[in-house]
Amino acid sequence: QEQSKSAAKEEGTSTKELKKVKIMLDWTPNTNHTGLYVAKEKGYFEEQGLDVEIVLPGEAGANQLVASGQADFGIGAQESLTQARVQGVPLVSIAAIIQHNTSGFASPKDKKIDSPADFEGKTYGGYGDPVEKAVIDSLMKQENADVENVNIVNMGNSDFFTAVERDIDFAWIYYAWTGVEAELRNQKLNMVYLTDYSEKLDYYTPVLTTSEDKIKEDPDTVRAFVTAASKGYKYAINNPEKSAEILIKAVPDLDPELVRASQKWLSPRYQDDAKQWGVQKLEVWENYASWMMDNQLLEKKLDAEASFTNEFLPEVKE
Amino acid sequence: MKRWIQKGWRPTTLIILLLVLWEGSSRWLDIPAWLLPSPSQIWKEVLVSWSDFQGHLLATIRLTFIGFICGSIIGLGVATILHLMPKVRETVYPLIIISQNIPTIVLAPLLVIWFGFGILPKVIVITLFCFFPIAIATLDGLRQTTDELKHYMLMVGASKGQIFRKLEWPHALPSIFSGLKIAATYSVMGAVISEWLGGNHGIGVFMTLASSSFRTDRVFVSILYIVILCLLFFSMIVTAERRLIRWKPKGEKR
Amino acid sequence: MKRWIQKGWRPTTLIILLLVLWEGSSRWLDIPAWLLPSPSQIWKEVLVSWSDFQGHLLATIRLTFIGFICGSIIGLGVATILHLMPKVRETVYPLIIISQNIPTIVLAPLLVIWFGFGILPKVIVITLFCFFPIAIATLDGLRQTTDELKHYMLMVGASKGQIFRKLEWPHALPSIFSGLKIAATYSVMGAVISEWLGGNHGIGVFMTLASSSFRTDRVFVSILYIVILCLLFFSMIVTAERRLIRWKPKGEKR
Amino acid sequence: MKALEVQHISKSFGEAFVLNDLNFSVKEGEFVSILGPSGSGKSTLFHLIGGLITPDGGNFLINGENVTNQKGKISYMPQSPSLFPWRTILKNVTLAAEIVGENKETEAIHMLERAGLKGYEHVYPHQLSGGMKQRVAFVRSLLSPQSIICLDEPFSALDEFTRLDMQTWLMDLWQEQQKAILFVTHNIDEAIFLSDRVIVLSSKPATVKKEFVIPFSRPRLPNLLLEEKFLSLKKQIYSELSGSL
Amino acid sequence: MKALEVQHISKSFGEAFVLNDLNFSVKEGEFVSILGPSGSGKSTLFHLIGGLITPDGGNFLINGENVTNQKGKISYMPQSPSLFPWRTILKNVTLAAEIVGENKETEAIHMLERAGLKGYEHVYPHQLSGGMKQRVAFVRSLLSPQSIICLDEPFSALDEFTRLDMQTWLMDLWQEQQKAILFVTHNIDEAIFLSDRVIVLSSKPATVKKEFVIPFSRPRLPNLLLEEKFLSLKKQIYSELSGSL
Ligand SMILES: Nc1ncnc2c1ncn2[C@@H]1O[C@H](COP(=O)(O)OP(=O)(O)OP(=O)(O)O)[C@@H](O)[C@H]1O
Ligand SMILES: Nc1ncnc2c1ncn2[C@@H]1O[C@H](COP(=O)(O)OP(=O)(O)OP(=O)(O)O)[C@@H](O)[C@H]1O
Ligand SMILES: [Mg+2]
Ligand SMILES: [Mg+2]
Repeated sequence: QEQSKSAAKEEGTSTKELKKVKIMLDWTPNTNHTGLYVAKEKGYFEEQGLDVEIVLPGEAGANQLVASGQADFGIGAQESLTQARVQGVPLVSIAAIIQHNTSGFASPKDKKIDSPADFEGKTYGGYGDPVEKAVIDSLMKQENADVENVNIVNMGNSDFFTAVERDIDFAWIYYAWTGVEAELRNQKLNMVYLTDYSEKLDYYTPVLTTSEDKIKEDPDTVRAFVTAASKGYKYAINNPEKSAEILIKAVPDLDPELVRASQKWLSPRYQDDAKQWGVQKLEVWENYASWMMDNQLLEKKLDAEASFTNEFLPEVKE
Repeated sequence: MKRWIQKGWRPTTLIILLLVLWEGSSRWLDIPAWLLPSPSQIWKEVLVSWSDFQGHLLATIRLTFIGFICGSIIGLGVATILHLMPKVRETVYPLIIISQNIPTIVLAPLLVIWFGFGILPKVIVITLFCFFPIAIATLDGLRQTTDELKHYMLMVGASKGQIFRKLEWPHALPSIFSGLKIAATYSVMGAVISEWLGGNHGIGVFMTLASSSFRTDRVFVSILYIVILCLLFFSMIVTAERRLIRWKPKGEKR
Repeated sequence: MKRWIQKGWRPTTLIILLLVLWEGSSRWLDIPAWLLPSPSQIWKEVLVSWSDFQGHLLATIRLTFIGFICGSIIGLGVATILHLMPKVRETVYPLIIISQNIPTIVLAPLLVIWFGFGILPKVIVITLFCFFPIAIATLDGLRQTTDELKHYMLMVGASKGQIFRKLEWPHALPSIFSGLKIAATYSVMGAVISEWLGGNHGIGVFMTLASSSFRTDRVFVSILYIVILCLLFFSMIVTAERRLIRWKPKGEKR
Repeated sequence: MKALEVQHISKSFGEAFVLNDLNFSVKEGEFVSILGPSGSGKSTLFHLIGGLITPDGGNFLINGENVTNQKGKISYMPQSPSLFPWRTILKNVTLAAEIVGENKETEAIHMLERAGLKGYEHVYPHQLSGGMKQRVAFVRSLLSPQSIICLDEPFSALDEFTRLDMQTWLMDLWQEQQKAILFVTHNIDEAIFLSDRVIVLSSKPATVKKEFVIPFSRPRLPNLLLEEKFLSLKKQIYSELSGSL
Repeated sequence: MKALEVQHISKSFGEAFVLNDLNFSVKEGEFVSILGPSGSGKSTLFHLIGGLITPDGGNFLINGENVTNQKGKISYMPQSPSLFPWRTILKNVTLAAEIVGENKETEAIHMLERAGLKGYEHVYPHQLSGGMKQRVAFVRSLLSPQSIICLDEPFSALDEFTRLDMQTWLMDLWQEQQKAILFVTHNIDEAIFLSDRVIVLSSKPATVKKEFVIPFSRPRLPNLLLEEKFLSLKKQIYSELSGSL
């Protein structure tokens, strides 16, 4: 493996100059990003003539830097992209990393929150965004419960585990990371997934992003990038263990156990029921935007068609 | 008032100039609003968001005050104790420095677990922010007493407490105010950061929300208020300083 | 060395005591390691992670030094200019305060966009952190000159520059060091925060990674190094102070 | 009983040997002056009596009680005025009394007037001339309640008239209150004119070189200074001092 | 040409009227003393000449040039020693020369020795006695290069012998260098003994009350102080001064 990689590298450098490209993550590296690390490690990017640098976001945040061209690509999410585009930030989603929304409301088992109706009388810990209330409301409406009976508390930067130790009954998490961590800790969780209760809330999170300018001026690079990333994710789908090790090797400061467990959980969910990794559907974009409009969370209507594109994904070989 | 105009016109002019420059370059260079909104856009948003903003502003003002006052009292208290008890000083000085090196991301969960999501953990965060410059500046000020006067006090049998109250403290006042000024400057940002610990009101909350929904104009509105608050606060300290240190020879003013 | 033992045993004892207490209460109260690991767990992790950590540590040390030195030079320079030119002082003083009230979340993207991902934006962030306490303390120190000596200097025709170099500056040294101490304390945390601007090395990066993968023990390892760095740094400043301010009467030490 | 006994006091600063086995005493209600070359150790002696610094050897007794290293046992006027710049003149003057918990404001106002400082009660020290500051320090020492007053060159910055005036005042107060006074001066006339006894110190290290008992009866009038006996005593002291250098 | 002309100088501090139409002059190479009650405005006059404060009216000319409000035109010794605590004695003494860009270290060492401060070159001011500090300030003023020297009570903290020694030294230097000297003192003997002319100031506000030309030839010897002419002059000045109060 090592040899093949270095061979690929030499080949790449000898044949033509690699194009330097930056991708900025949305958060610290985690299993959402495995495909990128695989593509880098396995030389898929080099095959495409790219020299990719994976940049950690820090305080600067990926979206603005991608939109302004400082980073060529980034990781984003449909929710933030929707708001960003409405505010005029020229970001475009070029691939859905995970087909379905894996987030949901988690609570320790002993809180006995099995469905949205049980939210009543409980305390929710969030970060103060009105979207949260709307989401909870949407779920609870399905079971004729009232969001006004939920005590919503802003828990700021506190993480899930801290919060539920103190005052908070349930919080919104990504199962692939926080939920898996709970498993590792033998903390039994109840999960109320968004997708189980609302079609409209099955949005894409996370997604690969780039700027409108990039697509216009350098579509080849975008295509190359997406092709390599797609190959990386395919590898991760087929080889959860190996790809987990690749991520651990690339970012040794992560907790390896968590990465392995999380990867195992997440690998089958990258593509899920789609016919190809990364494809996005117009209705998903429209659904979420209209849901936001319905809840007065959006000032303007979103041009859903301009928000994403599937055109850079490799042709599906049936 | 007249005095204010006399002193205030220079900085005001400069700031207006900078704003004009900013506005101009915003328009000329076509900087997108989501990256760096122009002053006029910010101003528009100030007017629009005022009714929403009020509550946040008041919450932050309250927090800033409480935090700054706690921080000052603790800073001055710590400096006093450490000054009067040199052995205690030697012992806990490193701890004080350590206290400034615990990042909020670590402190926050601990504070939340111990004290919940109320105002207390926030006040603790601001206090931690503010007390340090005050304590260090005061300690250094207290050590600088003129020997001549100290000797006199010792000779006439003044107690340690009397020397402290009648000599070292008034002598250290300029240093103390130096520390207070630094702390006052930090206190508003301290309050904003502490609001990230949780809570439903405050400029900090408003700002994170604005930032996560790409309302850069609103982020800058927050900054505008932070800056105004801070300047007000700072000038209050300067005024207090001027009131308290009246005996200074006029010559200084040249 | 002997001197160090004499001065150092008190704080060392206290810290050991606190660690023992922490260890004890960790075990007794069964505090979960993901919330607050015990000192022994942290120590184990120190040993385990050392090889990974080295690179991060060096990066942060380098950044801290560069940042602190830039911050000090700018702080002292600003104070000097503002002191020597009262009109400039009046004009830009508010801007200096404003500079302390721009939150990193706003500054960070702008800095990265303007200056890229290199070391420059980070150094700017640390400098912004450090220069302020130095500038304020120095300015206040420069204003406190003994009148008697100032009058003498004026009478014998010393120029403004001479008064500054030969009187005001040496007189302000204690205040300057006060500012340097405060800045030194902030510089390491400043470097850590600046690393959150992006980049792949540094204690700050290590810490966020650790924190987001729930490795609290590693977060505390980072803090341990931050604290040690900061204490080293601080004591370097104190040593420099002691070297430079040698003329002080011995009596002060009582 | 003796108001002050100085017993075998020695002191060096590093290698500089300043005081060597100093021995003398001041009786109750006695006025004793100390004369000695500049830098001989007069101020140092005061600092030792006051407990500011520790003697290498020897003891001080005040009214029979051993007060070596004890502070606050004397009324003290330092050689430099040492006024507190942030206190008004009145507040400066009442400081010593304040420290022992007394309120002497009315007395202070009265005494400031006597010292020629009427109208300056509420100004700050930096607004005074050198001689005025010295008088403020003088008044301050007079307002502290201890039974022995140590004055370190109290009138050196005063013109002859003001000095004479202050001397007369000091005499009056002394005769009224019967406190013991230890008085450092460089002015031989002044020493003789005011004192019951004059102690001449030698230099490097200082010891008591000679004691002169001043035989003139009191009250003494200014024309005493021109009398033959006065002048001959002055000459004796002068030559004794010249040997000290 | 006059080394210094003081023309119609007036000054008040707020409501305190301190100097009123002061007029006198100092010739080249002349030694002029100023006598006046404490607080009359002698130090203020020096501050005015030195340009530290601005007169309400009037002018100063040095060698015919108008120097009102100009600084650095005089060698100056302030009434309080004003030494820099962080400079060694040697560094303190060379300060005035340093300011005009001269290096006078060897000369300074020599002069410190002459002032009886040998061995103290490298100690700090707080280790000196009051009289020693005063001598350091004196040496410092002697080392600055201006053509007129203003001394504000330079010997007030010195014992009679050291004072006499310093006076003799000052005389020697003065005769050597032919600088003009303006000398404030409270000691009438000293004023007469040293000066070509003595100016007596009145008080509140100060004006020139009387000028005495001192007729004694030079070099003057210490026994001059006991001569009849000297004593009668002293009496005259004394009574003039007593009227000033
Ligand atoms: N803190 C000190 N450190 C070192 N030496 C000192 C200190 N204080 C005083 N001395 C030395 O002790 C000697 C006596 O000083 P002191 O002030 O007692 O003299 P003095 O008799 O009061 O002289 P003067 O009449 O000039 O005031 C001097 O030689 C001085 O240098
Ligand atoms: N900065 C000032 N503010 C107000 N008044 C002042 C100031 N400086 C001096 N004075 C006043 O001016 C008068 C003269 O002061 P000055 O110092 O010139 O006296 P002097 O003749 O030198 O007295 P001495 O012999 O006591 O030194 C005094 O009454 C003093 O109160
Ligand atoms: Mg003395
Ligand atoms: Mg004077």
